This record gives sequence, C-alpha cells and structure tokens, in this order.
Amino acid sequence: MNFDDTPEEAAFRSKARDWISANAPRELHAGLSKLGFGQSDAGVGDPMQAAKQWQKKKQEGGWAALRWPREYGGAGASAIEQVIWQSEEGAYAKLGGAFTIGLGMCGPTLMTWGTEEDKRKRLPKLASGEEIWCQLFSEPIAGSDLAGIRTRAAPEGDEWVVNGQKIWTSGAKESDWGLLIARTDTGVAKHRGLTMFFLDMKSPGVEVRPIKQMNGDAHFNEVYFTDVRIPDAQRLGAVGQGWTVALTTLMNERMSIGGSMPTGFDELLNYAEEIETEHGRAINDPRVRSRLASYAVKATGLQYSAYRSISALSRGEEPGPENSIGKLVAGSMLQDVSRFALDLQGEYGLIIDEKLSPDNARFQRMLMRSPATRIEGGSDEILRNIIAERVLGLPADIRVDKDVAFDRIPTAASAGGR
Amino acid sequence: MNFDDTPEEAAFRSKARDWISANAPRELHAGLSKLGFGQSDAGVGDPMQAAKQWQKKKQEGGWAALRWPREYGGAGASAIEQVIWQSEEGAYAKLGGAFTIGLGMCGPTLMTWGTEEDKRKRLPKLASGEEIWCQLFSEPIAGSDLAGIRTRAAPEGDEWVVNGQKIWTSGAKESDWGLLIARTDTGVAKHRGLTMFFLDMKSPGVEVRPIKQMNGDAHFNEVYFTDVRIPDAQRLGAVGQGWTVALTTLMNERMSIGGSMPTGFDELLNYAEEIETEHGRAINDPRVRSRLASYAVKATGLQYSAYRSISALSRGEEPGPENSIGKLVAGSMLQDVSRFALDLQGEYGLIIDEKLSPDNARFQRMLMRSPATRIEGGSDEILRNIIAERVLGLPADIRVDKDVAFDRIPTAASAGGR
Amino acid sequence: MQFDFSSEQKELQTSVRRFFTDNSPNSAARGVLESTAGHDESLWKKVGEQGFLAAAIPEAQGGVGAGYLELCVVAQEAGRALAALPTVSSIYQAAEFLMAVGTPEQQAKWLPRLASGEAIGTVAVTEAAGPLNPKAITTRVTNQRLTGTKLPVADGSAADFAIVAAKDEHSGISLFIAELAADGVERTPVETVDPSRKHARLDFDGAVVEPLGAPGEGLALIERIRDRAAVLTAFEQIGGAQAALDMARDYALQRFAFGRQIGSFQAIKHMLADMYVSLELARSNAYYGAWALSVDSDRLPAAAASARVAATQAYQLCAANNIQVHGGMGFTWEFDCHLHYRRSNYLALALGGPSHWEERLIESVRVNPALKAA
Amino acid sequence: MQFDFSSEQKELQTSVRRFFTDNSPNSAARGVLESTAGHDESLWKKVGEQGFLAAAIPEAQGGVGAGYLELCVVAQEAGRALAALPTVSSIYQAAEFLMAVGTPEQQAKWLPRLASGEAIGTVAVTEAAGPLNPKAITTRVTNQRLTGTKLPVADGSAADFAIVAAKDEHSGISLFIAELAADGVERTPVETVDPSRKHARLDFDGAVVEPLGAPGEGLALIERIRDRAAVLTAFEQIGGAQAALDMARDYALQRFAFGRQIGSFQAIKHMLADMYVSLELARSNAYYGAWALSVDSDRLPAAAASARVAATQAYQLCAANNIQVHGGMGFTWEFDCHLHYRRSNYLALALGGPSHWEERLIESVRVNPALKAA
Repeated sequence: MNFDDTPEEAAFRSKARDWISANAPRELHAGLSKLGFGQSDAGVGDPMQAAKQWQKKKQEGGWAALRWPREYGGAGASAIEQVIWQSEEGAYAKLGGAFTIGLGMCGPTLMTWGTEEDKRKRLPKLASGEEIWCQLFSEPIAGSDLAGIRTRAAPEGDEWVVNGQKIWTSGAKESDWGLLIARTDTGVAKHRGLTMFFLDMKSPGVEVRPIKQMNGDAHFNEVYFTDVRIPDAQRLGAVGQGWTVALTTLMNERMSIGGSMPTGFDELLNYAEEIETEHGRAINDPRVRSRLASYAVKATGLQYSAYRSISALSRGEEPGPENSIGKLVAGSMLQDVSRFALDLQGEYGLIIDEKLSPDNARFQRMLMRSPATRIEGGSDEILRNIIAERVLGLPADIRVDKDVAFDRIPTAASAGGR
Repeated sequence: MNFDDTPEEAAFRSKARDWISANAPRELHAGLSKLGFGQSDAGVGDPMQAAKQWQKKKQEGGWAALRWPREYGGAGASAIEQVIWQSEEGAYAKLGGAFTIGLGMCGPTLMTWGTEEDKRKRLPKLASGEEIWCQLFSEPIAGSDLAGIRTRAAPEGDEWVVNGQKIWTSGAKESDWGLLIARTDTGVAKHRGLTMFFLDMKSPGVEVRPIKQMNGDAHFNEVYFTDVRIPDAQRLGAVGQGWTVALTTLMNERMSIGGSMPTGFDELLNYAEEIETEHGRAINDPRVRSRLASYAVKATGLQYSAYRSISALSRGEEPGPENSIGKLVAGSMLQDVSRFALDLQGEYGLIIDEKLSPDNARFQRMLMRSPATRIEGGSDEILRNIIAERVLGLPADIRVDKDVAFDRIPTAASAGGR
Repeated sequence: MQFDFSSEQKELQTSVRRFFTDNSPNSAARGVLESTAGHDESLWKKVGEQGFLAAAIPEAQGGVGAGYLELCVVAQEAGRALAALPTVSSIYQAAEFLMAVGTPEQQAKWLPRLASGEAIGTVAVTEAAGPLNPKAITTRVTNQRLTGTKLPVADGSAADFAIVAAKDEHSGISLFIAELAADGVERTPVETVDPSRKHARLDFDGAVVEPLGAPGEGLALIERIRDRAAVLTAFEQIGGAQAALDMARDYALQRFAFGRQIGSFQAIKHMLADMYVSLELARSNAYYGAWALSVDSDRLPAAAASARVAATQAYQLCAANNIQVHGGMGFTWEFDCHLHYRRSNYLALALGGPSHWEERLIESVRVNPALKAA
Repeated sequence: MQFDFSSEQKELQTSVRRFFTDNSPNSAARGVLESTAGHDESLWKKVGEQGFLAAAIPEAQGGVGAGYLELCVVAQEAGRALAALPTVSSIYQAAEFLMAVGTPEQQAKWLPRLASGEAIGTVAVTEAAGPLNPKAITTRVTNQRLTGTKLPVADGSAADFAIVAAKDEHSGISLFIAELAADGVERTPVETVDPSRKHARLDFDGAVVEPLGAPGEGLALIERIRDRAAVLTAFEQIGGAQAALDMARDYALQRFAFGRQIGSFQAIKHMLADMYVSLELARSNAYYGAWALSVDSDRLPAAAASARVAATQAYQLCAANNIQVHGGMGFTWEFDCHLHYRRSNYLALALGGPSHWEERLIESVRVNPALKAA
C-alpha cells in the first residue's frame, strides 16, 4: 500500500510536468479551471480548434493515447503512467472532450476487432485528433435495452445498406467516423441478430440533427440513415456477432480510468468557506458540516476506488463491473449537492447567470446538467442491475424477450399502441 | 376542512373523558405513558389480567368494539367517534395489545363471512375480552408470498383434518380461537386452492412454540398442526374461496384507523430539548434541527393522512391501499430516529438498561425493535408493490407462479435444494 | 372534524382544473419559457375574469371573499397546469401585505385591481445570496426616496408596484410601496432556473415610495406574510408534484423495454411508489396548513413550515424522478419534464430555501407543540 | 503507487480468515452473547499465540513488528468473524496509548502481555451521555488516588488495567493507569446493545493509579489515539459489513417466493447493490486510512475520520438490510442477523458516534485539503 510515486513514477511525473509547462496553452488555463460540471463556455474561442491543436501537440510529444501501442499512434505507457499524466494534465484535459468517445471506446473496439490495416490506417489519426469518432448505439426505442435496436443493415453484394435512426450520439456533427451497431436478422433472438460496423460519417444518406437538451446545450444528436452504404470490409466481427463486439466497447467505457467522476464535493467545500448561513459561516454551521462530511466520504471513496482499479489494472487485471459504482454514486450526488448549494443561496440561488450568480453559476449549471448523469451511459437502474448480477451473482431479471425471435417481442405497438 | 369538534363530537368526547376518568386504572397510567416502542414492561403486574379487566370494563360501559353493531357486543359508533375515543383513551390503549388482532382483523372477517349464529356466539366474547383470537396465516415458506402456504386441510366426513405449520402468530399462546387459512387443493393455481376456517386453539394436535425475537421478546409463535380436526361448520366462505376471505382480513388490517403509527418524532423532539451536543443544547444545534424538521413533516404527514382516511371513512368510503404508506414511512423512520438518538448519546448510548440509559432506554429498545416493523404485516417491498399496483395502476410483477398448479410451482427444493 | 375539502370546494376544483386544462396546457408555460414574455398575459386576464385570484380578497375590496381554502384549490390547479402566472408575487404576497397592513387608501387603490388581475404587485426583498437578515439589506429610503438594487424580483418586469424591504431613516428595516413605472426605477430581466416565471433586477435611484405598515417591522411582516404564502405555494407544489408523478406513471405504462412495460420493473414501480408517498405526506401537511390559514390559527407558522418543507421535498423528488423514468427523452428540451424540474426548483427557493423553513418549523413547533404528532 | 495490500498481506489475510473460520464461527460470538462471559477466552488465547494481536507492536516489546497494514488485515477478519474479543479496547487503544506515551517501565510491564493476549487493557473515558469534553469528566485524581465512576467501559470486567481520563489536581484532564484488581475498584456488568463484547461500570473509590503521558493532555491524547483506533475499527466494520452482505446475498439466492428466488426481484437486487456500493466506498476510505496509519501521515486525522464515517454507514446499512432480506426470520433470535445488527451499532458508537466523526472529518479536511477529491 503506497500512495507515493516510486522513483520511476516520479521521473515520469516530472517529465510530464515539464513537457506540459513548455507546451500547454497556458492562456486557456484560467477559463478551463473554473469550468464546472454542466458548463460549456470556457472562453477558449473555437473549442474544436483548441481541442485539435492540443491533441496534435500531445501526439507529437508522445503524450496522446498513452496506453496504445506506438504503432497505432499511442505511447505504450502503463496504467499508472496514464493516471500520472492525467493528474498533471489537470484542467487542460477539459479541452479533449471531443475525443473521449473515440479514444475511450471506439479505438479500443477497433483495436480488438479490426484488421491490421484498419488499425494502422485509422488509429493514429484518432490518436492525433485528426479524425473524430462517434458511437452509434442507442435508438429511440432502445436505450437501457440496447439489444433492442431496430436500425437495419441489409446485405447487397459486398456492401450493407443501412436504414434507421440512432440517438444520443455525442459529437455526431463533428465526427469523421462512426461505430455502428445494426440489426442484420430479425428472425432470431434479439442478441443474436446484431452486427457491428464502422462507417464514414460523410457517407450519403447520413443526416445528423442536434438534440436540444433541457439545459439548453446540444451535445447529443439524432442520426438518420437512409440507404447508407457500408463496405463489408468495414464490418467488425462476424455477422450476428455484434452484441459481443458491443460488449468490448461497453467494457472499455468502464475502463476509462483515472480521474473519477466529478461529484461536486470540492466545489461545495470551497463554497462553504465563503458564504454565510443563518448560523454564521457555512463551514461552521453544523448542518452544513454534516452534509459535507457525508459527501466527503463519497467523493474520497470514489477517488480511492478509482486508485484501487488502477492498481488492479497495473497488475494486469481487467476492470470489472464493480467500476459501475462511480457514476451511480456521483450522479445523484451532483443533483443533491447542487440543490443544497442553491438552498444555501436562498432566493438569490434562482439566478442562473455567470455574471451574477455566486461562483460563476456553477451550482445552477450543475443542477440543470446533473439529471442526465443518472441516465446517460447506463441509467442508475441498469447500473444497480449490473452490480447485482455481475458482481454479486444474483439472478437476471425474468426475461420475456429471451429465446423469442426479435420480431415477436412485445412492444408498445404490439400491445395496442398504448 | 375543520379540525375542531362539532358540538356532537364535543359531547361525545366529554362523555368519553368523564367515563375514563371514573373507570380507568389510574395507578397504571404513569407506567403505560412512558412505555416506548419496543418496550414491554409497563410495570402493570400481570399484563393479560390488566388487559382483560380494562376490556371488560369498557364493554360493560359501552366503549368496546366501538364500531361494531350492538348485537355483537359493540357500540355502533361512527369512525370519528372511535378516533375521539382513542385520543381520550390515550396511554390506556396500550393495555389492549392482546385484542388488536381479534378486534381489528378476526372479528371483522367473522362479521363478513360467519353465520349469524357464529357471530352472536363469538363476537360479544371477543368484544368483552373474554376470548382472544389469533390469525394463522404466515408460514415459514410463505411470508410475503402468503398465497404460497402449504398447511393442508383434508376433508373427512363433516370435518377437516389439518396438518402443517404456521409462524409469526401473535398471541397464539393466549388465544382461544384462531383464524386459519389452509390449502385444500394442491392441483389448482395457488390462489384457488385455499379455504378459511376458525378453530378452537385448545383442539388436540395444536402445539404452540414461542419464537424468541432478536430483542429478547417473544410476542410471536410457531403453531404446529398434527391431525387437528375442525368441524366443517367452522369454515368461512366456500371451499377454495380462502384467498377472498383472507383479503377481507387484510383489508381490515389497513382499516385499523385512528392513531397513526409511532414514528419516534415526539420522543426525539423531547429528548433534544434535554441534552447537549458539541454545539450546545441539541435543540439549538442546526444539524439536529434539520433532522428533526425532516422527521417532523413525516410524523405530521402520517398523522394528517390518518385524519384524511377517517374523514373518507366517515363519508362511507372504504379505506384503500393508500393506507399502506403509514408503516412504510414509520418503519424506516423508527430505525433512523433511534440510531440518531444513540449518536447524540455517544459511547454512552451503547447502554441498554432502563435504569441507566437516558430516557428509560427508550431509543435503545426502539433500535432493537424497529427492524421488525419494516417486515411484519407486509414488508417495505410488498407495500411499495401495493402502492405501485393498486394505487398507481402499474403492472403486476411478472409471475412465474400464476396459472400453474400449486404443486408445480418452482421452490428452493425443486431448484435443487439450493 | 372534517379533514378534507368540502364537496363545493371539490366542485370548484373540478371546474378550475377544466379551466386550466383548456386554457393552460404545458405548451403555454413553454411559450412563456421560450419567449421574453413575463407571463401568460391572456391566461392571466381569463383567470382574473373567473375571479379565481380574488378568492381570498373580501368582496368589499373587489374580491370574491370565498376564502383561503378556495384559493388553495386554485393554487393547486395552477401548479398542476404549470401556469405561467404571477401568482406567488401578486396574489400570495402583494395582496396579502396590503390586506394585512395596507392603509384604507392603499387597499382601495390596489386590491380591486390585484383581484381582477388588472394590476400586478410583487415583493422585492432579496439583494444577495444567503439568509435574509438586516445585514442582507442595503437598499435605503431617505425622504421617501428609495436607492438600491433588488434581485431577483419575481415578475419584476411586469409588475405595477413592488413592496420593497429597505433600511429606513432609523436604520430599521421597513416596507415601502414603489410604483415601478415611475422615475428612478430601472428594470432588467434576469435569467433564472425557471424562465416560465420571469424575474428581474430592479435598480432604484431615488424612486418615490410610500411606507407600508409600521416602520421597523419589515422583517417581521415579511415573515408573517411568507407563512401565508408558504401554504398557498405548497399547494402549487403538490399540484406540480402530482402532475410530474402522473407524467412518469403514464410514461412507465407506455414505454416498453426488454419486451415489457418499464412500469412492470420493480425499480420503476418502487420509485413511483416513493414519489407517491412523498406527495401524500406533502398533501396532508398542506391540508393542515390550509386549515390553519383559513381559520387564522395560532398554529399557522408551524403548519405553514411543515407544508412548505414537505411540499418542496415532494415536488423536487417527483420532478427529478420524472426525468429519470423518461430516460434520455426526459433530458431533452422537447419533452416537458424539464418544465416541472425548473418549476420545482424555482418554487423551492421562492420564499427562502428549504433550510430556512426547516429552521422555522422547529422554532414554531417548540413554541406551539400542538403540532407535534400524536 | 500501489493502492492495495501486497501479496504477502493477502496471504496473511487468507490464513487469518481460515483461522477465524475454524476458531470463531458465529456460534462462538453467540456463545459469549448468551452467557455472562466477557469475551471468547479460548479464542483470545489462540489469537495471542498466533501473534495476530501483536502485528503492530515492535519486537522489542514482545510484538511481531509486522506493521499496521497487517493489523488492519487481522481487524477486518475479526470483524467478519464477529470475533468476541477485546480488540478495540486492548489492542487498538490500550496498546496504542502505551506505545505513544507510556514510560519505558509502563511499556515493559504491559506491552508484551498485551501482545500475547495474556493481559487485557481498556480505556475508561465516558461517564455520561453526550459529547466528550472537559465538562463531561468528573472523575478526579488526588494524591494518585482515583475517585469516580466510568461507564460503559468495554471489557471492563475482564481487563487487567484501564487507562482512565480524570481531572488531575490542576483540574486539567489527564490520563492514568488503574489496575482493576486493586483495592478501591468495583466492577459491575452493564448491559449494552452488543453483549458479545461486554461492558462494565467501574466505580473507583480511592484506587491507586499512576499517570500516563503529560498532565493536562488527556483529551488531546485520546483524540490522537482514537484516530488510530478508528482506522482499525473501520476494518472490523467493513469485515462485518462484508459478512452481512454475503449472508443477505446467500439468503436471496436460497429463498423462494412467488416461484422465484427472491434475489431475482429488483427490489432485493437493488437493495443488495446499494449495500455493495456503500461497502466499496467504505473499503476504499479504509484503505486510505490504513496507508495513512502505516506511514504516520499528517493526513491521518482526515483519513481516519473518513474511514470511520464511511465504515459506520456501510456496516449499519448492511446489517439492517440483511435483516430486511431475511424477512421475519431475520428478526428471530435464532438467526445470526442480529449479531451483525448489534455489532454494527456497537462499533458505530465505540469511539464516539457518527456525528462526532463527521465533525472531525470536516475540521481535518480544512486543515489538510490534500484529502479533498480530485
């Protein structure tokens, strides 16, 4: 048990620190630092341009896609080195949101299932930020029930013709490539009729429509497919093996290690030092202290759980479903913390205006963004099921859609359009 | 909307008050008053004798089984009169625990399903406390899943021969009569093979064994039946109609109106006025105040919900499944309140001794009793299901035991004795 | 004892609900939210014509004089319909201040117009984040002229007058009526978490005001009126919570996943059951508050605080979980879930946040233990 | 960075677990609980022989000198096994006081015997309900003679000596060692929520004592040692929480209702998932505490408080929900659920209740923000 760097780790850290101090866009640091959860304007001008510049610089310096092999544009580093890098990169990491899906999920899937040629062609461009990827999984009818997707891919010669609709696709508008799961057989059980592809997002017939979120942002999109043609060479895994391929993607989602989820604790602690309640300075108000303490153990608990994962990873263990706790705990905590902070502000807390609201409207933005956290990337309910079934070994829910041909599974429509 | 008594109600209240002041066992009042949730020794000498005396006196005075018709030993009073009586009876009501099941559940079931002769013979003795009843429903294998009971009743001439085991029977040892649900047909679906009886608890073959609870008390019993004979005349409802009859009993359980569930709020509020925390008097400690406030709205919410039920009842409406909220809220609150009170006491809170512990070990006893509240008479999970299905109209759980002959329903044994 | 609304009040509820269903679908609230409109003016006019707003204002002052229970019924339906109306500021507060401490002239000038909806009043108290106390008020009146800044002021752009808390010449906190179209008043819209009920910043620079109520009694008066407003707002909150619960229930019945209605999963069933429980506790507390308000009971402070605390919990829970039940759709601008989420958080803070009311609840329960549960 | 126990420590864990499985089944804890025995004497002897207790006591003082991480491993397994042993008093506290501030003579006299289990030490601080502060201590030492009453004192009947907090001749709070077989000491068993770890009342009437540590430093020393004990106790708590979760999970797999394993209902699945989450948060906090203890980090106060707060939450939740999963059976004396329920509530209060540690956590985090989450 050791929290301190080994000499090798310390050397790596100092190398990273030096490189960042010489190369990072220092002028953006202040804006990035104060950017809170649910806030999107870091005042960096064109965010995509800033992101691409930083990613490219990192790749040139050997700091991008740290854990990927060098031949695919990575740095061949260890899990702990990645963590050290992340802690040194700090606020600059907020520049790289556009690459999260590609580097964290699509790349590793391609690494496992793609041909050598695919990998050598695509991965370095992903690592350097030249190409952006998105993940085309969820559909309006299939969210938690991902295997219930209905987008069809029909074979035609050595191509596939895709029709259907995806939703909740982050960054679809900016993406060059997409990882697409589609149904290639409706006559077999739902998990068995799926196939995975990657496709050029500029293909004819692909239409992207942004979804306006409740907080006014539009990070997500709907993506419509009308007779979109994908070469069979861009299939990942066998026909009908799509669900297995998707599990690689989802496992890598959990594998996005290092910095644990934001929870709002630090922000609330800092804020409590600044303001007054009916009982004096908030940090001295026993009610506030008690709440802070129960948030504190969640925040540190998640952080140290992430460290435990990294330690396991560096011993060569695969990150398992136990990593589901992060978002489960952080999601409702963010909502709770933001409500509590607004309560401390009283009626004034209503104001949501970066210039007027305390702490740059941090908690107001968090309030409006946090409900999505409990849903995106696996709802609270799905995560509890994952923990119950895959960690604790409890039975699966009773399934009425198992061993039934996909086209015979009950739906809202078949139930009389309720 | 009116919280005050009408003139008629005020007259009834004053009559009740006068009668109580003239007839109640005043010497027991102090002991009964300080008796908390989970505490059993009110220092009343022989509790059963004291209970029977008070019940008999009430019946002679026309204050027993208030809402029952006079011909069955009751007083023919209204729902609101019963509430007024209960508020006046106050701590003396704690004497009557032994009659709760009989008056609240067995009597009303007999009233609905018994013959006129049964009713005239049995109900007045129940009302006067001369005869005690118990309810023989749950079994080791069938708790939440009550319809899964296995105790068999086989016809033989104009008798039934009963074999099996019941559990969680309050007051079985003291009871003269029992309300028994048994399986009379294992070849039909589980809800359809049941029949209800009442039986003399002194019948040969009935054996009662007390169950020691985790808090040391033994209010519950196991009851074993070995070739116990019940005359067919003591059948309630038709053969196979037992589930319907049981629903009457369970509905009447909810109908036990008036004084809402104890929650521990008053006790905690009083205690907070007395003790010190690290921030001075507990009642002035913002942390304590905040907790008290959230308990307060639950306690008053339940109390006023009970008043709303009474108002509905007095308009002739039947009390519905919405009354399930009482125990659901109070159960976990009692556990929470007791832990919080012990926390305020610090290490000293470990002591569970009426003479040494603060407030007569009230919160320690509550701590040790409250886990049962979340289970007995419908677990939290069952109550949430009842609210979801019967109040909100959501679909039932998927049932693998429906439309299956009882003897083919999967069990632990059939699943390989796991 | 009769702990329910009377059959006449229930009939009123039916007709008010029908009125709002016809005249204030969620799209109306959305219309205000998405525009710069201060409130739903055509709805406000109709509500005024119906006399709904005037339920608790005496006939002699242009009201209907029906009573507070009737006003609670209206409030509940307004909350359910997400009505984009200045109810909290104009009816639950401004009118109440005038009825409580207005001079006959002040009452005659404003009450009939508030009752009809012709005029809108508001309350301008807050200036900064944190609890309300004398330190938090720097606005000042000298020679009947007001200087300082108030924000956020509900309906501040639409209101004809504001009741302003300010330091008087003896440095006590007093109340004043400021007409907002007058010289020396500048109004700037302020964005809040719920733009379906707009707020403004009011800058006063020597605006002429007249005193309302006894000097130095400002904070006590605010507390007194907020107790009354808290009960009425609690009814808006339980109306909103009910609507959010209904939305969630309906969606759970409609939406299929894994070949079943999602409402058949216990995770969803029990979440909805908990929402229901929270709502029922709030409803019962609100009923008690309504009774205390209607008979001017000395239990009003405790009853109001209980109603307020429970209703805030219930609406925040129901609105947040309604999003959760809707999944990704619940987080879109297009779905109405966020209207309730916004409203629930607005109403939670409108009269001071939950912790303020928790404090007030315990203080009041200690003074008047009659509220304690049996 | 290596945030886990080493493979040697994991091997130790395996062997300690095997030891406790063989020598301390739940029935052993139940045996103590149902008898007047102060603790499980034969187990204590064996544990002493194994050297488990002595893990953190230097070899020079009769210990094993392995370290605190090893002692954490032992504590976790003792908690898991519900071991009816005086660990919290004799090892996590008395030995720590002696190592921290004992004179060489005091250390030589007691430490080897504590390490071997031959002697038992305890701590006698509490006298009344409420927080620990100078007002709460009325016991007094004059001329090296102690007068006053302490309760509850863990293992007070079995212990050879107690470290007593008392007012000294200058009215400061100091610590003293009192041998409990001496004249002027009366011990009376006191019933607590967890009789598998017995407590006593100690009445001192002029008992001879000797000072421990600097005069007037009693409360500061207690706080310092409690931080260390908190980490070790947290490991007992997470061991217990894990055992309670395992029991609940096993029962949910075994028990059928409605024709299915009850563990197939989401209500049960999600309850167990929440127990797991709580336990993992506690485990991670405890690991950090173990590290801080093992290297004597200046982050120990914050780390200890976090470990303590999280572990108390986890064990209380897991033990209570274990009863819930078991249904009626969980509430019987016969089933072992109440052993964990009792233990969880005992350990929650043993070093001061949750709110005390919440306070300490925030105070420490402010002093040393290094603990703050990234």
